[in-house]
Amino acid sequence: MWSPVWLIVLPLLMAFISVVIKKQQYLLLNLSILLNLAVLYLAPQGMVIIGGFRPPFGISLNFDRYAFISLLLIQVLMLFATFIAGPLAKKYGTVLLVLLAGINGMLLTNDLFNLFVMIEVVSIASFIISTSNGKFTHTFHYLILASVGGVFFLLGAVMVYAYTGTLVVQGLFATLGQLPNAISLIPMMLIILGLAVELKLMPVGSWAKNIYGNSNVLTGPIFAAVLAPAFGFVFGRMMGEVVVLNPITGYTLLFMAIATFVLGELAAYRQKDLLKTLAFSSIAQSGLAIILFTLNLPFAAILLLINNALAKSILFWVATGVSTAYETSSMKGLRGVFYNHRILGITFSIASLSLVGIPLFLGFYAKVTAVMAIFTTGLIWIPVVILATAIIEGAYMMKWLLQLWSPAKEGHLASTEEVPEKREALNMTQIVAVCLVALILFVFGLVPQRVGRVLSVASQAEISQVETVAEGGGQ
Amino acid sequence: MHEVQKNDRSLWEVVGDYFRANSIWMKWYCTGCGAIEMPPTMTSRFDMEQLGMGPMATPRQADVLLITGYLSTKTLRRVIYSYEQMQDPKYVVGFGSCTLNGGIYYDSYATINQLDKYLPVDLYIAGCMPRPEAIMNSFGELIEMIKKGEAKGWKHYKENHEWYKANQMDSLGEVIIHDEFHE
Amino acid sequence: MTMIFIFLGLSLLLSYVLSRKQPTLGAYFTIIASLAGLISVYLLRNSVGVTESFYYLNFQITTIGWYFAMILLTVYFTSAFFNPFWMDELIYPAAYNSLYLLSLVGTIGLFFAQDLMTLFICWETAVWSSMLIVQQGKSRQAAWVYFVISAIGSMSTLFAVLLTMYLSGTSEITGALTYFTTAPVAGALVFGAFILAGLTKIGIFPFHVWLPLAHGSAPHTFSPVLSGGLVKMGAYIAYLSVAVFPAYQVFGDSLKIQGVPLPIYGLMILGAASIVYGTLRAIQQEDAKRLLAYSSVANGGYILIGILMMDQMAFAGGLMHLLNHAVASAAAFLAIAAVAKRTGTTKMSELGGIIHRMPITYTVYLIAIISMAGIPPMGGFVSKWLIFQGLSEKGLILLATAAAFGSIGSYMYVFRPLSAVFLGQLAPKYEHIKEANPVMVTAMLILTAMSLLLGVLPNLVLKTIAKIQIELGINPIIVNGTATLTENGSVDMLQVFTVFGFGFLLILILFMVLPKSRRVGLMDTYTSAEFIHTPELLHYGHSFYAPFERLYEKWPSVLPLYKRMSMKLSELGEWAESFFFHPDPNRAVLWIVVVAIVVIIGGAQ
Amino acid sequence: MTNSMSNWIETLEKDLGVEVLDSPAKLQYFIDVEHTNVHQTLAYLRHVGFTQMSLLSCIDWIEQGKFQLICILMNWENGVHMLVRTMLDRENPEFTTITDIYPGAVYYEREIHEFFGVHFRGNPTYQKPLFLERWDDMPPLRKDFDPQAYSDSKFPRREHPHVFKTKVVEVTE
Amino acid sequence: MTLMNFIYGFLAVLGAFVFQTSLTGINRKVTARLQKRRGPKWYQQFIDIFKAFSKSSITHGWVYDFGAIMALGGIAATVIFIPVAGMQAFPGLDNIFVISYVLAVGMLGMAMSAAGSGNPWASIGVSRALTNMLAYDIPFMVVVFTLIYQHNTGSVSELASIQQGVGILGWNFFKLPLGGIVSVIALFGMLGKKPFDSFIAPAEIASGPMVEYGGKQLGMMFTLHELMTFIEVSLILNLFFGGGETLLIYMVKYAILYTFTNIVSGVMPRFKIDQAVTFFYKVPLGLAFIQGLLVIYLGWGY
Repeated sequence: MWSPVWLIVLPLLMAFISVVIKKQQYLLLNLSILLNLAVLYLAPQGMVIIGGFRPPFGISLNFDRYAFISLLLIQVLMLFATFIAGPLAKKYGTVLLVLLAGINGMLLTNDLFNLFVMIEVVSIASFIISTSNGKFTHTFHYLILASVGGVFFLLGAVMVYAYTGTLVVQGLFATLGQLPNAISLIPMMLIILGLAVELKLMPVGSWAKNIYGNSNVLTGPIFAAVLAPAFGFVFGRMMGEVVVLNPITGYTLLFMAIATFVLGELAAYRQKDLLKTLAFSSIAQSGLAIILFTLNLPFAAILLLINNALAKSILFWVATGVSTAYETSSMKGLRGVFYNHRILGITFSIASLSLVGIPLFLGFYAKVTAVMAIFTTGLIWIPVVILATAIIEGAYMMKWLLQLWSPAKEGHLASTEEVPEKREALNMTQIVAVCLVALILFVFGLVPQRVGRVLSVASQAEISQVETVAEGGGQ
Repeated sequence: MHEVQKNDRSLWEVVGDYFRANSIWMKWYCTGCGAIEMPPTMTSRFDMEQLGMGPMATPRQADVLLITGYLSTKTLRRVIYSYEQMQDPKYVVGFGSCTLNGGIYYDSYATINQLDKYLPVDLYIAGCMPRPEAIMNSFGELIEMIKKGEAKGWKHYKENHEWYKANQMDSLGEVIIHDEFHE
Repeated sequence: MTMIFIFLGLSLLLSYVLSRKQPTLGAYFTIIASLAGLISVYLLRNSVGVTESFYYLNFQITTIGWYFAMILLTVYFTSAFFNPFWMDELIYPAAYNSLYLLSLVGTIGLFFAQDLMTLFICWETAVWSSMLIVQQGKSRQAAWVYFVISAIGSMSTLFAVLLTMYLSGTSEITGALTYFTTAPVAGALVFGAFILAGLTKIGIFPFHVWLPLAHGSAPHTFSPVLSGGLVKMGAYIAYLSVAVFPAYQVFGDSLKIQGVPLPIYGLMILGAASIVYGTLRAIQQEDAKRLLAYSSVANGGYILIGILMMDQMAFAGGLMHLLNHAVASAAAFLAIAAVAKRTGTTKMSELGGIIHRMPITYTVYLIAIISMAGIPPMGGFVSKWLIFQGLSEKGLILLATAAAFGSIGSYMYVFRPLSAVFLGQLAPKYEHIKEANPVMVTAMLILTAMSLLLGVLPNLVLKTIAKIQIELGINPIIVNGTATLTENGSVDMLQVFTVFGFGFLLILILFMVLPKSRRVGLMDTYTSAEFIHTPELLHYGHSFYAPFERLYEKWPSVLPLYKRMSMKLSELGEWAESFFFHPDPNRAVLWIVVVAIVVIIGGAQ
Repeated sequence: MTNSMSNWIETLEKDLGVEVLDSPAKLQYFIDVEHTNVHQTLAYLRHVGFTQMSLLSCIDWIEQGKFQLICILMNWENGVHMLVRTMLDRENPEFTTITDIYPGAVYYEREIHEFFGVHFRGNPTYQKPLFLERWDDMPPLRKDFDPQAYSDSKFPRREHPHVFKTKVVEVTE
Repeated sequence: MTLMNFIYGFLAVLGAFVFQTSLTGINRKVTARLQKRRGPKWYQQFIDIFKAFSKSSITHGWVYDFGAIMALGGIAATVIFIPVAGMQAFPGLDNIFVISYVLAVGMLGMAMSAAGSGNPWASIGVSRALTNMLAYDIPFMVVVFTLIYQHNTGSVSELASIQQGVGILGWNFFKLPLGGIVSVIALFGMLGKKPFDSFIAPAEIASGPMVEYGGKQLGMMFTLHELMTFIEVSLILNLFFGGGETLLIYMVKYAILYTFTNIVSGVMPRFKIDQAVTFFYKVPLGLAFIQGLLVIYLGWGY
């Protein structure tokens, strides 16, 4: 009865129903997410094979701890995202349901071709969502890149099938590893490049600047807090199960990821626009996650993804809410805006401090775990780069915090006269929802080891030695 | 005018007068052409320092105020101001005929004719200008006067303050000027 | 000890609640809370070695930690007296009060930290909480620079902490750091990363830029804490990295200069550079708070040199200078704050003659600067004397010269506010100001009394320092009654004080015997016989040392260098944005092709 | 006088419509103009290079019942001094300020008012005293002012013969 | 610390004052002879000081008086610390740093008092005096550090006694000639003799810090100047010229050293303050460093 299949089927079903009953799409959306949560809680873990065919012909789902954690995160964030987006989510209810189904499928599937299909479903849904701010050119750019990426992925999957005769994700790397280097090289590259578009990896992630940078209260959180971790988890799955890296692909990927991280932070550093800053910050953070996955350190990467998803969702909610209310997202226009929005300000501060990795918040634990894990690989220069870049990240986040809190001009004491007039950025229920997410982040920060213990089970067996070190690091 | 009684000095004052007589520091207000007679008096030809005399930078440190030449009303105001900043006992020496009776500026609309109406002059040195020899001699005279307690112009000024002030007011109108350049 | 943290944590929340109701009430509460902290930490003096865990934070009471914590608490406690009077100037008073206590918790935690992770967590807590306080002052830029420079330190500490934990397999400070005795190469790396944090926080030469900015524009009540307190966190890190970390063993093989390994000598040279640089820049400043901030840079140099020496005399001097400078600098900042409260400015050329209205504040400032300049009989003398003795005993002539320069130069810069703010002509607009509030005066007098006490009876503190030295296994400073003995000379401050008092008494009698002086007004002064009726014009406060300043006014400043660096980073970001993050998908496709070709060609080989 | 200089002078004469007079001094010329034409003359001269106003002064021609204002200009390009002179009525000495053309004239106008009593329309500060602190009589440089009388009234004079109190000192060296 | 110590201390102050004031008077005559004048009486300086005390005075507020008392008190206390021919009122307090810093109390007091008069000339003078101090003290301190390193003691009396008993070549002036020259140059700066007297320039800034002093405060300042001269000359004498085995030798050496500075300064023009700084940081500081390096690394002068 309680099968993880429901996670895909239910939203799709609801989507079809919602086409019929247009007025109730929002309700259906929330209903399906809640039901999904129930399914998640009740469904037994393990492989599920649908249709009775053996893989590769049937659809098989791999519902393990990894999938569980990622699905849980996605459902929760989706719930909050739709709830806070309110009216917009009502308008796009059907699309969001399709998106949810696609994401769940993506995270669950055990088949490369199915994965491709799900990715396309998710992509199309996200194109539609991204049009909600009316900037069609940006969506068009995104569409082109995502299509290219999709084609690459498909090609890669086809080649894998041609060489190995199987598309089952689990354990694919063992089969691929037996192939000669020159043969496995190209499908691996194609798969990674295919995912790279959605992961916002450096040369192909340029769409994110404008999609994130012009987001509204729906698109920003959906992209930064739902799509980004979802693809992050998919990438993690790929790295863990499928991708075989030889030195050249490995280092190219690592280099691209580091470049994404560093250049993304640098680009964020110079932004004078809040949403653009957050956009580049997202690009950079996904670069960091890719570094960790590439180095085969999934535990740290998962922690990072979770922290990033929670923090970014808060940041985007507050940022889009405030910038919509004040009709600007520039540093000058938003100066001192938190004076009248104390609660939003505090949640924003918690999220940004956590993002930067300041102690007492989850981000710190994530950063420490990441660095400690990288030490085990022996590449000591990577932590140096990461920490040096963290200075830049801290610098721009703090600049924003300072400007958003303080209404005063430079060189003068602040006075209440300069505070911008109070406008409603988010309504009371939305604020409560944002606070709940912030509370989750805060509580996670207070009990990092417990979070880590839960997550460490989620990471794969070969990562268990990393985990002990990371546990030590969290003392 | 109230005259100061002679020889009513205490022992302390007698001793003090001895020191004061042998160590006369001048505030030398270069009002006119007489100033040029001072450098020879101070340097090796006449060597004022053998009398224990020497120039000082400010009125606070000085004992004797030398008025070396004619005084315009503008200058007189500043001279009075400087004199009042000096520490008791203090002495005034007028140089040349300009301070005595106006000299060649007797009919100027801007120059006073008689210094002792405004400040208690202890000693005048006549001449236009007095030569260093005359200056040295009169310093010797001043020393004698101080020793004997005769140079008591500062007491005189104190006791006849109203009289001096009235004279100053008559000629100058106002000693401490308030105008746009001094506010 | 856990109770102290829980208590402070609760009082932090309570002060927030109180301040939301009535800001002044919350501010008064900070006094009580910090006093309670002070007393309870003082009572820990006999429980050295006790370890406690609170959640995943581990603490241990050590003599040095206790010493540092006492310094910090004294500064926090006395500065808290000023908080109530600034509440109406702040835009977030409740946040101020609670962050004030939070930064206190962070700093104390740092000093009592038993493991590296606790150390780092407390460090960061103190940094960001104080940064959020600084931004409530005049300048956001300042708070930002403060954060960024601190972040450089934080990240290098984090690197060092994690590497140490990874390599040594333990996180307990002493155990982890002594591991490097056997691994000198990694040890050098860790030492560099650690000491960088210390340098940034003390404000040593190339990293000093945040000090004048942050101290100069922080809320007036917080500047003393920054200068007298938080800077000392860096000194603690420097202490850890040279005393607990086996720096002299790790660099045992390197070239030695007068017995000091070259890397440590290099750091001392940085300390010397910051003495000279801080002194020269302090002489130039027009704003009293910025001047004192630069003086903190200079004094930081003394502390660093002293601690790095790790010997009998200079080390003791460095540790004592911590206390002396904390007390003196806090007192000086508070005195300036008291003046700023009454007059609304800290620019020296706009003030003048305040002594005639605020004599107690003047006295407080006077004693503070006497101590800061290292003139007996105040505390600063003893510590500087010890540093001088240590340096000249080892023959480190360059460092000694810098120390002498800073010492003589400090007469110049400390005298400047004394002359321009307190002495000189009183402007008519300040004719009716009053002496500082009794609450503020109390705080200032406590610090003044401490300065004097430290100067006359330095052995009260030197005993504790000797205990620390014994724990570290170096020759302790020898104290005998009231005398302080060193290898090349001794001094008995009580005797010096007595002789000074005797001389003063002698002259006082002479002065009293001589006839009484007549009181005249300030404007009745020698003006070359010109009539001047405007006191402001007769006040000499602007470009006080103009001829001297002209000698080095063209020298490059460090701040533009950082600005340029920041701009370069922005440019790099712009380049990245236009090159790699261009919205045109064609470019992205091009890049994909390039990457594909690289991978295929590279992989085919 | 070089040829070019005389040409230049001729041009000036033609443009101004007045005669440029030589003076005993080298490179120094006079122009006499009506007091109503002074401003346009000055404006023109400033335009042709007389950028510096060295002095504005006054002479009391008591027999003619006139005040003469003299404005000394200098041209830094060729070193020529030009003295622009004009006559004012002595009974009612009024003149329009030249501070619009030469702002530096403001203190000269104050001085001339102080010493001669000439009024300058358009200069708001010309009536303020400049040199003579607390002057209380007619302007002292007018020729009908009697300094002796003023001195007698203001500054007491020593009555002669005066017997000096101290002995006459023999000057010896 | 007994009563006798204090009596000795008082006598030391008195003796130093009488000795130095007479010497100043004599040197005024020497300067006069240098300028082909007859000059004042040898006790003229006493007359000047006592005359100043005998006059009336003014005050500009309590800090004006307090500063003057603190200045003279601090200087008098410093005199007590100075070892003269092995004699000391308070044995064991003659550490060179103590002396040079207690000296600073007096300077600070004087600066405070001067600035307290509210006169801008005084403030300018103080600013120049402090700049001058920064100029001359650094080369001198370098030499002092060298001495302490060499002899492993910071006590002035010990440093003096080390030089005694081996004849004139035992003096540090001959053992460390560069350092000796530096400290004699620094002595000019300390004493405010020409060419380093711009801080009391009478014609430019109306005698600088002294501008408002008259009467007893002026007398105190003169006394202070005498005592300060005594301290500074004694310091150089003890450090570089072997102090004195007996009081007489000490006094003779002292008189020669002081008269020497006076004669040299008698024929000198005056440096501007920034020129003085540049000079001190170029020549004497360089020499002092060379001396220091020679002693520390090559072991000269032992």
